[in-house]
Parts: sequence; structure tokens; C-alpha cells
Amino acid sequence: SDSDSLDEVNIMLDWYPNAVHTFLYVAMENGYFEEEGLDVNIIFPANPTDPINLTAAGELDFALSYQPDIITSQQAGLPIEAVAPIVRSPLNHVMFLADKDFKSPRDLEGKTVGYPGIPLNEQILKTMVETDGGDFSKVKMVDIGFELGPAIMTERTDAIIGAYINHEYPVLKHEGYDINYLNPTDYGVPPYYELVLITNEQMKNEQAETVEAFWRAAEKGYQTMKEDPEESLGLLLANQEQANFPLIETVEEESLSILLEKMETDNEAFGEQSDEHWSSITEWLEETKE
Amino acid sequence: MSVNLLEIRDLTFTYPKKEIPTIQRLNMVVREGDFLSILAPSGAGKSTIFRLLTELERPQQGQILYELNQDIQIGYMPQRDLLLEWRTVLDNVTLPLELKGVQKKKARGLAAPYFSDFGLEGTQEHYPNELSGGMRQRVSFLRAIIGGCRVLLLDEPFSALDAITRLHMQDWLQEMCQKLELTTILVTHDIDEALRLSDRIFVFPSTPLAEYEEITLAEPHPRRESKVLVDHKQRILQTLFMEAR
Amino acid sequence: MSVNLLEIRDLTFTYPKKEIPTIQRLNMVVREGDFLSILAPSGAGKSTIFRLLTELERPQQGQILYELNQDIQIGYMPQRDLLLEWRTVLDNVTLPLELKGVQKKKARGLAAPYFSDFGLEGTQEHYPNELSGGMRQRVSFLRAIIGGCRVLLLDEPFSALDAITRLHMQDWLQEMCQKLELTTILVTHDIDEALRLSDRIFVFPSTPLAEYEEITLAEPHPRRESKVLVDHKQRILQTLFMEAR
Amino acid sequence: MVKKSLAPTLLLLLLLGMWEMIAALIAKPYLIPGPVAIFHKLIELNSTLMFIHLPATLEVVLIGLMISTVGGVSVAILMHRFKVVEKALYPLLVVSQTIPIIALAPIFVLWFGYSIWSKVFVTVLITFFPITVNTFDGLKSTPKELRELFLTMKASPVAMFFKLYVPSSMPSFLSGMKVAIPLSVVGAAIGEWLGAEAGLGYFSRRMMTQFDGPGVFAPIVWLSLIGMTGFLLITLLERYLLRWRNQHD
Amino acid sequence: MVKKSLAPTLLLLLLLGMWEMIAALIAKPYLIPGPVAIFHKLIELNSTLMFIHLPATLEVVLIGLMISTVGGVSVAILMHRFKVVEKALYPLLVVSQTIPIIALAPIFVLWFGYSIWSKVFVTVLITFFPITVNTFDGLKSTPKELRELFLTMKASPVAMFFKLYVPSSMPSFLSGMKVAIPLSVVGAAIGEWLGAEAGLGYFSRRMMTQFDGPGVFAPIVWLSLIGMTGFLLITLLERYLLRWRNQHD
Ligand SMILES: Nc1ncnc2c1ncn2[C@@H]1O[C@H](COP(=O)(O)OP(=O)(O)OP(=O)(O)O)[C@@H](O)[C@H]1O
Ligand SMILES: Nc1ncnc2c1ncn2[C@@H]1O[C@H](COP(=O)(O)OP(=O)(O)OP(=O)(O)O)[C@@H](O)[C@H]1O
Ligand SMILES: [Mg+2]
Ligand SMILES: [Mg+2]
Repeated sequence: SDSDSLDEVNIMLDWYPNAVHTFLYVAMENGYFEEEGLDVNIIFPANPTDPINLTAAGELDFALSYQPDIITSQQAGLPIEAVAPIVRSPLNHVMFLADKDFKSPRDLEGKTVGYPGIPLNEQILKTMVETDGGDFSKVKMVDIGFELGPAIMTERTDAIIGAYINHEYPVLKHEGYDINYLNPTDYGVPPYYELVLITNEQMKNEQAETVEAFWRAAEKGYQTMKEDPEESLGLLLANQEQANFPLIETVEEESLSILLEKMETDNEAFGEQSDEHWSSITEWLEETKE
Repeated sequence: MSVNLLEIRDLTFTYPKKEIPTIQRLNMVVREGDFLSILAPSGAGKSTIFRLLTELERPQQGQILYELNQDIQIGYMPQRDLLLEWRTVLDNVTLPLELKGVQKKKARGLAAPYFSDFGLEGTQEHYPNELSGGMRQRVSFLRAIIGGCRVLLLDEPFSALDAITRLHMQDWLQEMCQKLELTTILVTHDIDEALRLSDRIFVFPSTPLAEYEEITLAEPHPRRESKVLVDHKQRILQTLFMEAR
Repeated sequence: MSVNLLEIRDLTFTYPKKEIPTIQRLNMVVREGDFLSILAPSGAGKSTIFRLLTELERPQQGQILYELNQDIQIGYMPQRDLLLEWRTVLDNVTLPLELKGVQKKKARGLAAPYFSDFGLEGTQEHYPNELSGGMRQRVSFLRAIIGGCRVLLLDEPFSALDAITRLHMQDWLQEMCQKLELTTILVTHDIDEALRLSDRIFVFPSTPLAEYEEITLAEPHPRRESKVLVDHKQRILQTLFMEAR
Repeated sequence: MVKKSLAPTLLLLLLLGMWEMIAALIAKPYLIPGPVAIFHKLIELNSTLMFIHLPATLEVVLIGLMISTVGGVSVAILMHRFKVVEKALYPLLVVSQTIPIIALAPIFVLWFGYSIWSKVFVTVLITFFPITVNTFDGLKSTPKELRELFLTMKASPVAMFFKLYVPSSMPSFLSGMKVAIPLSVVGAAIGEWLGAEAGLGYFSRRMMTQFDGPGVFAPIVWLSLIGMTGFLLITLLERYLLRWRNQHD
Repeated sequence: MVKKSLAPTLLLLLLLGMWEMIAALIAKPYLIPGPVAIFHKLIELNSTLMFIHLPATLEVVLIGLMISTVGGVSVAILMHRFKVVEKALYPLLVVSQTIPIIALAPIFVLWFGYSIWSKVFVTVLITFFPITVNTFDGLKSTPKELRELFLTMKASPVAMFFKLYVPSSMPSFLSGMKVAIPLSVVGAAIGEWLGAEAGLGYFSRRMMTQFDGPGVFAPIVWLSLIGMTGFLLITLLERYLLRWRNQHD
């Protein structure tokens, strides 16, 4: 009926729906977007770079992407604007089977580490190893393409980087693998925003109200989720069930509990961002580039 | 007096990459209703004349003039039977009719009576690879004449037939040509065949086809062995032998 | 007295899906050094006999017995020329030698002298599609005989040749058969050819091939037209005609 | 008939048995799920796969194949008729085959959005070439003698096409289809990764992110079934159309 | 010769020009870089692409194609000789084509690790089928009459194979190769995405993450060049091997 009067907006997720997107689904299912006059359409990417590319191209209004990628793209001249950070620190961790028993990044010297072909991972690991007093040139990095899990499952690599603490970690555990991990921020990597809501310059300049409306609804979704994580997660699971993609409930529960700690900290509210943070990450990226 | 249907003037043709021409300054006149035969050694260029008449090859020199109207229906029976292996015998035969836009059913009706005449009864639904050599040749012959043409070019139409079947087919052809007033050019290696059927015989002693000996026969049909024919045969053999050694 | 080389006993053969047999209880004896001819109407089953002798088809009944040793070299010239289009004329001819393991160079050497004999000089490096019908047939003939066989099966080897070339090839064949003591079975539609060449002629009046009239000729070679031959011809024509109407 | 199929069936069972055993030995169902597990998954997900994802993929496959067939054959005909078209188009076609589709993904999205057409386009891109190449080569292999025969019969270009070129390029064209049909299934699956909300390929990919091995392979079984069915249809068509070739053997 | 190539060259230039214009209009070089930008990138990256990534990919392509050709032809021969092999193997081959390669990636990793062989395997998987199908269909289309001719000449199976089956299935086999060669290039590129340290596909994907459009397409130009060169070689081979077919036209 009144959906005609709604403003249609697209948002592309960073990956297939999982716990990190709960706040969006909550906002959608509870009608927060509609209240703001928005009809939100959620799209999934084929490539990790699609969210940025297509948002820049004006095909999408919003997307979720990674801070380092956003910086790279902005430097490449793409008209990308950050709206608000969603996840405030890296989810990307170095993971390995527990019996490998790596205590710190230095232990990776002489070992093989698989990564999904995204250069950022090299920079992260370099920082980690060097901060730990090791020699990064002794670590063998292999591009292992799309499939990170199988690399350590089959012990074809000793460790992987590029896998997510909120996804691969609980899923692998669910599959019966005992996984340990190293957190990049413990070893000199600045706490870059893992996920950021982005839009393009044109939206930001010409439809600022829409951007603000979207964010209001999203934030409301987040608050609801924070207050009642279990029921919110239920919304996500039901939504996916309906679309025939059963998510594993225990995995998503664990994932969400990990995430909640990283979406808001004691001194930074959900969505808060600062220019200093952006420039420090930019600096770090510059420094570690070979 | 019949009209000139077709005139070959000063025709010269050389196959690409060959040095010697296959046909050299050939002149020939074909009148309407004529039954001509061409006799020449193997490899001399008989089939090549047909390829020129059907415009499959272009002469380097000279002309082929069709005098009455430009678009004369030609029924051409090539030396190799060239049946379409994927069509049944009946469908091979009706092909020229189909190409003229005759309805399939009607075409089949038109073709039907010939099958018993030609000793092909019962092979209608066979594929060509189930036929004997002589049967294939008869199918190819049938296909050439069924289109209702005014000029027939027959390249050794009966070479694979036994004496009796051959006689039968010759008679059939002769009657049809007379009845429908067809103009026919026959390439054959069988001198008796040429003598039985032709109004005129062109004998080429050798390649390239250029000069020829022309023999005119006026004997009425059906022809029997006669002194005249034996004399003609002698003369033809002499012409052909002349060059052979 | 020469030995029986080959015996056909009570042979019956029907093509799949056909009701009437093509060959029915046929009996025939071939002696070593024999020159046999088979005369029969088109579509009667002559080529089928060759297919049985070369084991391309299996008889439903009866046997074909090779009496001397099992592995007799057969040179078979099929009715259609079946040249390999992707090989030059020379390479087509040397194929049987290659298959016997003769070296390429030697094979070419062996083949060379035939080319002028057969009027194929200069065509060695041509592809078959550049040949005339009669030339193709001669290449096919040459290929059949070059392997150095003891039995020759010739299915209308000269049907596409003009009278003179045909005579020449016949003489050549006759001499070779005599010199090398070959056993030859010739399928032909040319009664004169059969009379010129054969020791015996089998005349089948109709299909299925079963009973036949056997004509034995003892005239010395080279044969000229003679009363005996004319009589034989008469008899053959009668046998063939008998069934024709 | 029964006897002839016996050996292949045994082989199939043997392979499945070996697969099950290896899967059990390796005991990493995410990496190598056994056939039994996949079968259970198939039954469990039956209605979802069969009524939601199968139709979505099938639609892409059918539309894609139709476009490829019509387009590929048309291009082959044009290239055969006009040398200049061959010279101009053939290199472009070859190039189109050497571009990894993923690199074009954003461009597809730009052109087609997230509609069915991006998936169809991937399918077409992947199946067009084999059909074109085979049909073109088939047309080229039409014996010159037969073409000349038709010329002497004054066949119109249209008649020549339908009565000569079609039948004589048929074997080659069918070869092309046999290659294209299984490819069309993969094409649709890959296309679905460029953005879809349903489809067998999409479902399989999602299960991959869940490390659910049997869930990855269950939709692939359906993909294979589509491919096999299409292939079988072409084989039957071939047997019918080329029945003149091998009369008895 | 010159005249004949004129139109195609003009078309190519026209297309490049249009592409450049569209690219300039869209002005999103990260999605659609213009040919000029790609060309600059090609020159800029020349030594890297040509001496590091090209050889890596070429190695995969060549090994993969070799295996596919030898294997595909062998399987085709076996299927042609033994009906039971056809019945047993053909369905498996069809199935192998309908499985999206990504789904097999974990299995590849298990088998081959991150060595060159996983890439080669992807290439083989993708090129095997067209070669097999076309060769098999070519063998089947050998005229029965010629087979019989060889039988009457008492040709050994080996001689029969080389002197009859090889030449008469050659046109079909070459069609298969023409389809397989561009696919092999894509196969290698996809293989590289499953894990690699060098290679044109690898490089292209890396540039994608840098939002460097010309950088994505520069290695693809090289991929296309490999594909084109291979295709051209086959076309020349075809012209030589099938020279008997069209003597003069
Ligand atoms: N396509 C071709 N290319 C080159 N030369 C050819 C071609 N076709 C025929 N020839 C040559 O032209 C000459 C004449 O050939 P043609 O077929 O006209 O002979 P013909 O008189 O019909 O002989 P036959 O009685 O043996 O059929 C032959 O020497 C032949 O080798
Ligand atoms: N493959 C086949 N399948 C079915 N019938 C066949 C097959 N080959 C030949 N025939 C039939 O068998 C009969 C005899 O054929 P064959 O070729 O032996 O005749 P022929 O005596 O050699 O005739 P011609 O003198 O015309 O060559 C014919 O009626 C023919 O239709
Ligand atoms: Mg001729
Ligand atoms: Mg015969």
C-alpha cells in the first residue's frame, strides 16, 4: 500500500548473511526502515570487492566493506564515503590447529601461512611478526584462493590469515576442529575497522537525509539487538530459514557474542568514528606497503 | 528447322595450377531437340564441358550462349552418383522437385511411377548405402530427369548397368526425349550406346578438347545393327585410335 | 591340372531387414590360375559375393573354403573407387604396400612405373578430387593390384573407361594375370570384356544368385572376334534376357 | 541391452563404494562427503532443492542455451557465408573465451543489475563458443561436390541451407551441443555467484561457507542430473537424425 | 590479402574506439578501464607480466593441454573401440563437467596441496571434455566403406588407426582443440585463484583488490594473447592438414 511512497535503497553485504548483519535484519523485520520511509533491499556480493566497486559506480546506495579496502579505493580515486564503522576492530585473525601450538607470531618463522590473495593480509602478518621480534621474510606466504578452511583442515598450510574470528572460527569448531588464533591487535596492528557502512559521494552530497535516515534505522536495529541478542538472532535465522539457507544456530550465537564486544567499546559508541583513526590506519597502510 | 538452343564459342578452359588447357578454342552448336553424344578418351575433358555448361566453372576465354531465353532448365546427371546419404532413395529422387517448391506429397506422387520402370521398386525407403552400384546410378539418373528440364546433360548415365538393363534404360530415355522434345547431351564410353541414341556424335581424339569429328545419324528409331552403324563405329574407333598410339 | 583354390559351398546370404536372400545355396569352385567372370543383372548380388569372399559379410549358411593355405593375399577392387581424399594419388596407390610394411620410398619406387602404363603420368601429387572419373577408377585399380596378391577380385574395374583405354587396360590385365599366374574373379557388365578375358563365365539370370549358366572358353589370347565368341555372346544374352521379360 | 549395461552399472556401484570408503577413511565430511551422506542430504533438502532452486537454475540454463544455440548457429552461418565476418568476429569470439568471468562480474552487474540476465549472460558466454566453432567447422566440411550438385539444381540459398548445409553440418553441430550442455549448467552455477537469491549453484556456494560438505554436493547432484538429461536428449536426437549413418552394426 | 584484412582491422579499431569513448563517458576506470589505460599499464608492467606471470601461466596451460590432448584422445579411442568403455565412462565425463570447480577446490587442496598440479588439474578438467567428445564423434563419423576397404587390405589395428581413423577424425579433433585452447587459458586463470604465487590470473585478481582496473585487464590481455596464439596455431595446422579439402576456392 504505502510501499509505493517508500524510497527504495540497496545495500550490499560484505559476505553472505551471518550474525554480523543481525542489526540490519532486525531493522528490516521490525519495520525501522519503513518508519524512516525506506524500502531496503539486501544484496550479497560475488567478489569481495563488489561492495566498493558497485557503490562507487552508483549501482548501490550502501554497502559494507573493510576499512583498509576503503582507504585503498579512496586512494585509487573511487568516490567512496564512510558512513559509520560497524565492527571496530579486526575480525581477521591468524588461525591454526591447536596442536600446532604457536605461541606468538614469531613462531611462524619457517612455516607456511595461507591467505586469500588480498595483499592486506601480508601487511598484517608482517606487522605482527616484526612487532614480535621475528623475521617476516622467513614466513612463507601462499595465496590459497577462496577456500581458507580446507587449508588447515588438510594441513596443507600451517596457519591461515584472512579467516574471521566470528565465522571460520566457530564454524570450524562446530565441525570438530580445535582451533587457536592470534589477534593482530595484540601484535602491533592498529585496530582498524573490520566493517564499515559506506556510501558514495553523490549519495552523501545529494541525499544526505536518506543516508541519515538509513543510519537511524540501522542504529535502532543495533540497540534492539544489543538489548535482546537472542531474539534478534532469531529474526536473522528465521529470515534465512525462510530463504532456505539454514544457518547453524550455535555458530551464529557464538559469533554474535564475539561481535557485540567489537561493535561498541566503553568509550566509543556504535557507529562513532574519528578522523584521527582514519589517518592512523592510512599511515599504517603506507608504512607496511612493500 | 529447329532453333539453336546453345552455342559454345571459342571456349578455352584451364584448371587452376595446370599448364595445359583442358578445353581449347572449342566451338559447338546445339539445336533444340538434338540428341548429341560426346566420345573422348578418359581424362580428356568431357565432364569439364558439363561443368562449364552448368556454370560450375568459368571459362578463361570464349562464351556459352543460350539463345532462346536465359533461364533454361537443365537436368544434370554427374558422373559420380552424389546421392545424399542422409535421405532415403525416394527423398533423393524428389529433391529437385522440392527445390522447385513442389509439395512433398505431390512430389512423391510424381516420382512413384518411375520406380517400377527403373527396377527400383521397394527401395523407396532405403538409404543409398543399401543400394547396389547400378541401383545408385539409376536413382541418380531418375533424380536428374524428374525436375522436368528442357536440356539433359548425362555424364555416363548407364556405365554401371548390365547389358539388358542398359538397353531398357536407353530405350526409355530415347522415347522420353522424343516425346518431350528434350535436348540431350550424352557423355558415354559405349560407342554402341552413342550410335543407338544420337542424332550427332562428336568424337574427340585427344585432350585438350578442341577439334572433333562430327558424325550425323539419320536412322530411325529403334535402331538395329546395320551396315551404316558398323561403318560409323569403325570410323569412330579409327578417330580414337589415331591418337592412342 | 590346377588345384582348387577356393570353394563356395551352399552359400546363403540375406541382408539384415531383407526378406529375400541375395545369395541362395550358391556353389562354385575356383581353381588356381583361373580367370572367371560373373555376369548378372544390376542389383542381383555380384558385389555381395565379393563382400562375402573378403569376409566383410558373414553368410547365414554355407561356407567359403580356401583350400591351399588359409591366408591368401586378396587384391580387392571395390565398385566405388573409395580413394582416400586426404592422400595424394601416389599415396593412395602405395597404401597397400605401406600396410604390408614396405618402406615409403621403396613403395613409391614400386608404384612409379605403373603411372605411365595407366595413363596417369603427372597426377602423382594430385589429390583425388582433381581427377576425372576414369582416372579415379584406374588409380583404384592400380591400388588393388599393387599389393602383390594371388587372388584378384575386380568389381567392374573398367566401367568408366573409353573403348580404347579399356582395351589397353584389358590387355595389360590379361598379360599380368598370365605372367603372375593370378587367380581372378571379374564382375563386369560388358559381355565382350568377359569374352575377351575369361577362362570361364558364370551367367546368373536373376536375383537371388543361385543357379548359373557356365561358359568355358579355351580360345588363346589375344582373342579376336570369332564365330565361337559371337555364339557365346548370343547364349549369354539369351540367358540374361530369359528373365528380363 | 541388459547385459550391455551390466558392466557400466557395476563400475558405477564400485566407484560409489570406493568413494564411500575413502570418505569414511578420511573422515572429513566437509572435504569429501560420502555418497550416503549426500543422498541423505538430498532427501532432507528435497523440496527446497527441487521446487525452489532447481527451477531457478533450470530457467537460466534453458534461456541461456536457447540464446547460445540460435546466436551461435547464426554467427557460424554468417562466418561461413561471408569471409569478412569470419575475419572480424572469430578473433573477438576467441578473446571472449579467454577472459575470466570473475573479472567481468562487476561489468555484468553494471549492465544487467541483479536480474536473471547476468546469469544468462554468463551461460551464453560459456556455451556460445563451442556451438559456433563446431557448427562453423561442420558447415566448412560440407563436400564441395554436393554444393555443386545443388547449384546445378538452381537451389535457392535458403533451400541450399536447409537441405544441404543443415544435414551435413548436423554431426558437428551436435558435437558442439554435447560440449555446450554440461557447460551451460556450470555457467548457470557460476552466474548465480554473481548475485542471486536462489539457484543450485548459489545454494551450493552458501553451504560451502557453512563447511557443510553434503550440503555443497547435494545441489551439485541436481546440476549433474540436468547436464546428464540434456546430454542424453542430444544423444537420442543424434541417434535419430544420423540414423542413416550406421544402418546395421 | 591486404584488402581482405582491411574491414576486420577497421572493425577492431572502431570497437576499440567505441570502448575508449564509453570508458571515458562512464569514467569509472576501476570497472571499465579504457584500452589506452590498459595499454599504458601493459607497458608499465611489461617486465613483471612477461617474465614472471606469463611463464607461470603458460606452463600450466601447456602441461594441462598436453595431458588433456593425450588423455582425451586416448579415452575417445577406447570409447570408440569398446562400447562398454563408452557406456561406463561417458556419463562420468558428463558429470565431471557439471560440477562447479570451486566446489572441488577443497578436494584439490587435499590431493595436490598448492603445487602447480592443482592448477593443471583445473585446466585438464575444463579442456578434457571438448577434446574427448569431438574426437569420439570424429572417430564415429569415419565412413564405413573406408573401414571396410582397410579390412580387405588386412590392415593391422594400429595401421588402421593411423592411416584411417587419424586422418578422418582430424577435422573433428581440430574443432575440439579450437574449443579447448581458449578454455585452457581460462582454466589456468581459475586454477590460479585456488592458490598460486604467480601467474596472470593471480595477478589480475590481486589488482582487483587494489581497485586498479587497468591492472586487472592488463594480464587478461596477455591471457587473450596466449589463447589467440594457440587458436591461430590450430587454424594453421588445420589449413595444412586439411589442404586436400578445398583445393581452389
Ligand atoms: N578440380 C580439378 N582440378 C584440377 N584438374 C582437374 C580437376 N578436375 C579435373 N581435372 C583434370 O582435367 C582433365 C579432364 O577431366 P574430366 O573430368 O573433364 O575428364 P573426362 O573426359 O570426364 O574423363 P573421364 O572419362 O575419365 O571421366 C583431367 O586430366 C583431370 O585430371
Ligand atoms: N548394406 C545393404 N543393406 C541392405 N541391402 C543391401 C545392402 N547392400 C546391397 N543390398 C541389396 O542387395 C542387392 C544386391 O546388391 P549388390 O551390390 O550385390 O548388387 P550387384 O549385383 O553388385 O549390382 P550392381 O551391378 O548394380 O552393382 C541389392 O538389391 C541391394 O539393394
Ligand atoms: Mg568424366
Ligand atoms: Mg555391384
